[in-house]
Amino acid sequence: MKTFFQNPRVQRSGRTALILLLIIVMTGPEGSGTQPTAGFTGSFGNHMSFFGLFYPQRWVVFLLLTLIVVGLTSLVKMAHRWWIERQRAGNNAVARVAKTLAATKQRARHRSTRLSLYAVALAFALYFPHLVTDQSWQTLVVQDVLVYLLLALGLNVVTGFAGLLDLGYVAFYAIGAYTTAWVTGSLPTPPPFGVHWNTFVAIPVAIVFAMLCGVLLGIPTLRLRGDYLAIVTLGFGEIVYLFINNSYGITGGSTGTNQIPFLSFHLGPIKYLWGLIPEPYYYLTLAFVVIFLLAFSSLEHSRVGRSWVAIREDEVAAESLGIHPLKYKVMAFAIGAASAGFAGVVTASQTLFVTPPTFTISFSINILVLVIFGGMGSIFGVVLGGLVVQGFVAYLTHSPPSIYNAADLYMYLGALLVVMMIYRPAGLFPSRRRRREVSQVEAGTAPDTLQVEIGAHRVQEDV
Amino acid sequence: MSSLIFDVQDVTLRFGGVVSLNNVTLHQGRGEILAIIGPNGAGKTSLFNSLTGVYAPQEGSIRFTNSQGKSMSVIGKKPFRVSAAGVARTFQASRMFSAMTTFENIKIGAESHRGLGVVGAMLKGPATRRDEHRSDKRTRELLEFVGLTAQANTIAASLSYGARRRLEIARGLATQPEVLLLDEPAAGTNPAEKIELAELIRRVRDEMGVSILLIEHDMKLVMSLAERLYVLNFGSVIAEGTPDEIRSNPVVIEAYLGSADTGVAEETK
Amino acid sequence: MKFRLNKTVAAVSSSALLLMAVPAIGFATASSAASKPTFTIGYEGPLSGGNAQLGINMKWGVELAIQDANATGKLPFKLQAAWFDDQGSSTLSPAAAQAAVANKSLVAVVGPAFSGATRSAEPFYVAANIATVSPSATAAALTTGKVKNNFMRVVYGDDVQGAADARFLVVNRHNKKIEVIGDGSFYGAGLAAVVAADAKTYGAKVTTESYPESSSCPPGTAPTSQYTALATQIKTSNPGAVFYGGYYCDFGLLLGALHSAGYKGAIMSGDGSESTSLISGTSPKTAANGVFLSAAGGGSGGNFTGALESQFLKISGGVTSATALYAPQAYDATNAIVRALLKVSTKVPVSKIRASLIPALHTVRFSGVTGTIAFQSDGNLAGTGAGQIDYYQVKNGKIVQFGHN
Amino acid sequence: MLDVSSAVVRYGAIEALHGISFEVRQGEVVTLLGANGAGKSTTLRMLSGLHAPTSGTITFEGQDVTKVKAHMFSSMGISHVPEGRRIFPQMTVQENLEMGAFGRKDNYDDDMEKMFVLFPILKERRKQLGGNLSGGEQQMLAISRAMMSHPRLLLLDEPSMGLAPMIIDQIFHIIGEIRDAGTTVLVVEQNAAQALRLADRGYVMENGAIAFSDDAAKLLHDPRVRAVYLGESVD
Amino acid sequence: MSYFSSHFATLGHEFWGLLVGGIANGFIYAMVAIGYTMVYGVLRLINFAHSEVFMTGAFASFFLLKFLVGNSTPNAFESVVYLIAAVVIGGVVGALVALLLERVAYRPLRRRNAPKLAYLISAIGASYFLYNFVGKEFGRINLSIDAPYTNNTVFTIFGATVQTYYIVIFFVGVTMLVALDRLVATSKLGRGIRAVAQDAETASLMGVNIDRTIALTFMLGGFLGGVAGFLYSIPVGAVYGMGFTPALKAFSAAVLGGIGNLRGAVLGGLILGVVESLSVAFVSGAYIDVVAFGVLVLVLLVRPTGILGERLGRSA
Repeated sequence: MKTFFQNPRVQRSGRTALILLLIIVMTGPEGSGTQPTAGFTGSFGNHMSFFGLFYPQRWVVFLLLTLIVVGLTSLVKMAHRWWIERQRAGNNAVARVAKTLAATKQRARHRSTRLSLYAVALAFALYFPHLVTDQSWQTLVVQDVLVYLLLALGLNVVTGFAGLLDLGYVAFYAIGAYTTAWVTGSLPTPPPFGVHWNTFVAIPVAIVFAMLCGVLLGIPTLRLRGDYLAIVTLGFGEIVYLFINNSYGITGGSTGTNQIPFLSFHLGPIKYLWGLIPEPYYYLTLAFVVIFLLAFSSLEHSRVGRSWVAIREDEVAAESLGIHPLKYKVMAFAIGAASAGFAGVVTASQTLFVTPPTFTISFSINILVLVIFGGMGSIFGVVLGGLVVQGFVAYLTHSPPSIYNAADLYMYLGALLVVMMIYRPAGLFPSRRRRREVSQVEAGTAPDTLQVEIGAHRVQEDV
Repeated sequence: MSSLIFDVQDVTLRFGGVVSLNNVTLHQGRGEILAIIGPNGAGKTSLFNSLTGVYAPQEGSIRFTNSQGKSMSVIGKKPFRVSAAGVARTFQASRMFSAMTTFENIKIGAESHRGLGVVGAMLKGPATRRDEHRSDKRTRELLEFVGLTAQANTIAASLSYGARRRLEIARGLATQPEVLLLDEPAAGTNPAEKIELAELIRRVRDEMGVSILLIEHDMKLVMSLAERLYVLNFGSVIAEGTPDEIRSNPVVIEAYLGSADTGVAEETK
Repeated sequence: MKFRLNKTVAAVSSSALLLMAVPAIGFATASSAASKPTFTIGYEGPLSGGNAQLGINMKWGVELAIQDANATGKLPFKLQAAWFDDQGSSTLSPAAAQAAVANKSLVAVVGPAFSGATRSAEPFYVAANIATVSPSATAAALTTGKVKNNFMRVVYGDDVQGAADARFLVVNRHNKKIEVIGDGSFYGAGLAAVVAADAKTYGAKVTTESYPESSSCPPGTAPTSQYTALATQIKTSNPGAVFYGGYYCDFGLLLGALHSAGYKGAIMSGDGSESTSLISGTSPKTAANGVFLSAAGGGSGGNFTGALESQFLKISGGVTSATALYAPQAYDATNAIVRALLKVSTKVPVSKIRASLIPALHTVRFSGVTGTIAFQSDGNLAGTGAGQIDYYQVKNGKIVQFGHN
Repeated sequence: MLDVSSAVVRYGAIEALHGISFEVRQGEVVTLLGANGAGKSTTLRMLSGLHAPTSGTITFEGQDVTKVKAHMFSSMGISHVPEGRRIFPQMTVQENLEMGAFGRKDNYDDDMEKMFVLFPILKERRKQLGGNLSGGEQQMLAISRAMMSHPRLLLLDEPSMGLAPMIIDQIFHIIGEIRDAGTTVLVVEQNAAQALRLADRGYVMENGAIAFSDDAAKLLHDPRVRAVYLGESVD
Repeated sequence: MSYFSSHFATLGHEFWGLLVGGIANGFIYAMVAIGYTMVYGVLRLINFAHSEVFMTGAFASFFLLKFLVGNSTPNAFESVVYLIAAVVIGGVVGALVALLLERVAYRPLRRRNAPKLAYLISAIGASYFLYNFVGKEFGRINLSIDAPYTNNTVFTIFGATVQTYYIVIFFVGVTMLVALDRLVATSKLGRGIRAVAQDAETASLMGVNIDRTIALTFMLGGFLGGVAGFLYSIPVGAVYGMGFTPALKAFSAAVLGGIGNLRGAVLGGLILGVVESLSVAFVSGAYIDVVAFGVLVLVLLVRPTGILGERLGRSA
């Protein structure tokens, strides 16, 4: 009997069955306080449309899906085998197609091809508002995609480039948003010089302020490594949250403020008000996304970027070459904070409202998921990951509530993180360098620099 | 100038109750190839770490004097400051940035002493470009010098042991040091590579005027390369002298071959 | 090969998600082809999350009212509803409001349900000239000092409720020392402030404490332990009564902590806590026994009766209107909008209808299920001061009426 | 007793052992010599399952142990005294010894007493923490800890490292006693002369391969050995 | 000035009450902190998902007590039986969830020798998955726990009343902590755990099965965490997000006492519980969490090895 369970095929099928059950329950109906088992029973017993064809019980749908997927994959596999055999046999047509494919792949690496790809993407982004007729979608794209993208780009500098896991990243976002509220005179604290400034003024102020906080936080904490840094930043994020939540006299406390004005532009005869129509917000934010994107990508391929990589890979060696690790780490913090600060301005000036619950730890995790999903350290990966994950999230969140519960978001994101770490720890589109690093650590040929170290360097006597 | 480049006086380094270096005094002349030998656990790497600011010995003084005659105390300085002053090093188990290419590894060394230049880096201004060109040029020169030009775009982790050692030397040299500390450069290399390595180290001194301080177990290499040696045992200097003096020093033989081993030493003499 | 089956799982799960999304597309593009123009009445409130039940109650009320209105067949237009879920959260409500504003056939909104959510959504409704009639947002500050307010409500504001609660605790129940705790939310802190001020005028010794609501109701994290320490402090300072301005989620936590600490005095909270979920969320359930609650019942605090109730039961799936808190209020709020719509010209673009609805609503006066519905210029239910506040008490795990002011 | 044939060990992309073969016979002391980085420790780690070979086979007492996991070795009769002693620093001497007998289900009090006879100093230090012992005491503890599992083959990695000459003599003396009591010993040593005088046979490793091997007595006088240690040229 | 003096005046009155409450909370923190400290000891890893072990323990006992107690009022004997049953089920479920975590979120990474960062991210993911999953299945509002006992004042000390609840926490806490301490100090399993904590590789040379030992370590920590979850939930009920804050505080406690050090975790837990409780009198109660996180940040920055220092795998 024991040998039956030890059979790898049985084990694999068992594992798959368990995961399938989990998925059925995960996507099933909600339980409730009064009927805690309703979620489980409903997950199997309820009915569900199968592509509109018929309406069986949910588990039947999943079973059918599994069969279809297994069937399709084996078909694809057969085709693939056939393809390879034909290619090997030298079949002309097939070989030609294969060659073209390989060449395209090669060309994608080429600079000009990449640039034209980016141009197409940008053109699409510029045209996007005309594709969606429902204006609320533009709002959502700004608030649920572009803002997240800005944040992910910033966190990518901290976590991807410099290798520092920052779980309190949301704090800088909060600082940006609250600075906007402060500068425009919407907080109990009087605005600077008693003037209710134009919201545009908030952009530089918020960025500078966030960077300053990044430096102030970074200098003491960045001596810590790995898990400890993560926990301290998490603590910092919570403290910022609790502060803004409780300081009624300063931040308005847990009720926040709803007095922030729309963005507006008064320069002599030119006047423009960013009002209810979300399109201008979309373009403004898009412009900043592109600016940050360009700036960060040249940063990555600069001396600064290389120094980060050096510190990330081997801090001791980097220091022995004359690189000041703390300085570079603090800088990564400050740069990451800048983009979060700006994202805060966008959010505050578009929702006209800031309130503490936006700035909980979950938000940091959400951003982290984007960075990790796409591929830490790879700007392309982060943008693509951000668009895919956040686009899907935005779509589901704002679909009618009967279909998807927004509260389940973190269940899916959490599962995604675990699955990613097991199968694709470097992300879906990692930078080549990051992928190498991960595989080298795993092979034991490179030190794991994120190894937890408490306090100062552990003594390593020469052997 | 016959000045000393390193002047180490009575250095004692302790970890908790363990004495790792005990009253070590040594000095290195400018342009000298100096070696430190000793059995495992004798404190050689601790000495290197003290010389480069990784450890701060509790007692004694370590002074480094550059070619302009500017002298500084190393103890209490951070490694990056020591590096900026003109001290470069390699590590026992070579510590390249293993996910980077050979070229990138060296380039990091070549540009590490410049300022931050974040804004410039983001904007890619002309000054930044000029800088990049300069670093690239220097990197190419060094690749040529250590003979790694062909492997410029190879990932460091897939280099052979010998090539890694040369890469580490080039990376150290890229920081434009006055003294290069080599921690067991020959470990894991094959005899042919050892010969090339010795040649390279000599060229570093002769052509670049960089002093060499060397830890090495391969006695053949040490004896042929070093002009003077210090022998460390249990954290103390037990002998000092030229290779020939060291080879015939009974204290050294005892440290290496064991107390009851005088017989062997005599027999083979 | 090794991970083949698990890849299968990944594929299945993603296709399952897609399957879930398919009906969404269908929903979004649904349109009716009636000859009469179709107008949308929006509802903004919590349809998911911890406060979903309250929101769903109101949704039923709105559904019932629209069904009724369409069924008369006398309307020159057809009505439909659109649901905007804000989870009762002030963070999510701007997006919900923006989505409502963007709906091209939407003329007015029932809701938002919660005061905090109302506050953060209002700038958008104001900018778009949309009238909002809330069945339940009672925060005093939403109406204070406003003229021709686009926001109106069919319940009495917290100033009325707070005054009644203070009178109840001090005058009726003879408590001389009262600790008033606000949850820091727009609604809870406001109510607590009114109670504290009024209790002082009745001569009680009042201490106040502000405790930010933990986010255990809406999704997020729950810093729940804080009540243990607060409860210990209350137990030692031993006031005759504790008043809590906030929602049932946190109030339940406070009750559990007070029970564990051994506090024996009177405890009271307002309409935000008046929910059966309070009892199921208080540990142990017995800790909720004896607690007083208050709620603004409107005019007579009526429920649906007769045919209306049986229709309602169909919509709600068997939940009676007496249990479905705020469903009658939502019904009345929707009807107020329908009546106003009948007063204005609907042959003009929707943006004009929106704007004309606000003054029209201020002239509406009718006898609804919960009492007479008419609005003052500031948006409050007409006749403030005469409003009836119902008192309840938890007895043996049930909320029972205790009396009224 | 132990037979290694063309074993290859890799660390990621790097091959640390390039197919080494050697054997250890019942009752003898065999020593592995070589410079730092030659692959001696890696060989021992391979023999106790800490680093599985990517190819080649290891046979112990006729049983294929190539793929056996590290924690199984002690109960199979192979004990490994790792490089640098690796005493459990926060456990007392007695607890360390008990750890040595971790895999045993029978009573091992007698064995502990035997160890105390072999190393009387350990008895004195019985209640002290392992981390507070001197280097020599730690080495003794490490050896007796390994002996607690009744090994038939004892692997010793640099037992003399960092120890004073007097202590080294003592340690080697005890290794001799252990051999005399019937345990086969494979010892990796920097201290070539001392090791060779104790051993029956020796293998000299260079760059992850076995360069040459011979009877210990002959190796002791082999100029190639001397070249490795004192850099004398071999002519 | 006047702010503090007025608070001092009330403190005398409230001190003992707050102290009792603080110690009770402290025991809960200590039990959770043990889980962090043990896993840290063997893996050098902060088990971020430990908060969910805590939460599931509470849910397990919620369902058990719902079944056992229901609407009845248990007598003294029943109280004890129910209590023990709830403790056991909370602990067992906690241990199982911890084991599951180890198998799903950690072991695949350990097999691959993945970078530490991957572990941490995987743990965060597991934590978010678990608590939202529970939220989805059991609703996102507090579920009332049917208390297995009637909460009365048992005795009074310096004017502070000590309730049944506190007595329960005290007894369960002390029993658990002492039992664990003895287990780790004297049993063979404990020796294996300590050996793995001090030097995993050498431990495996001694015949310790590292995989099994790590799994058991997770389970032991999980057991205590689950029991703590039950105790904690008695006055607050069970709710999906209940783990986050207390677990973060427990982690602070572990760091405060010296992570990796079992007794340090207990000491840290008690100190944190008391400090936090007393801070209600000094600082506004609203800032109580800031106190805890402030302690965490300060300890890590000033003395990262904690009060008792990092004595990994040390039994005593």
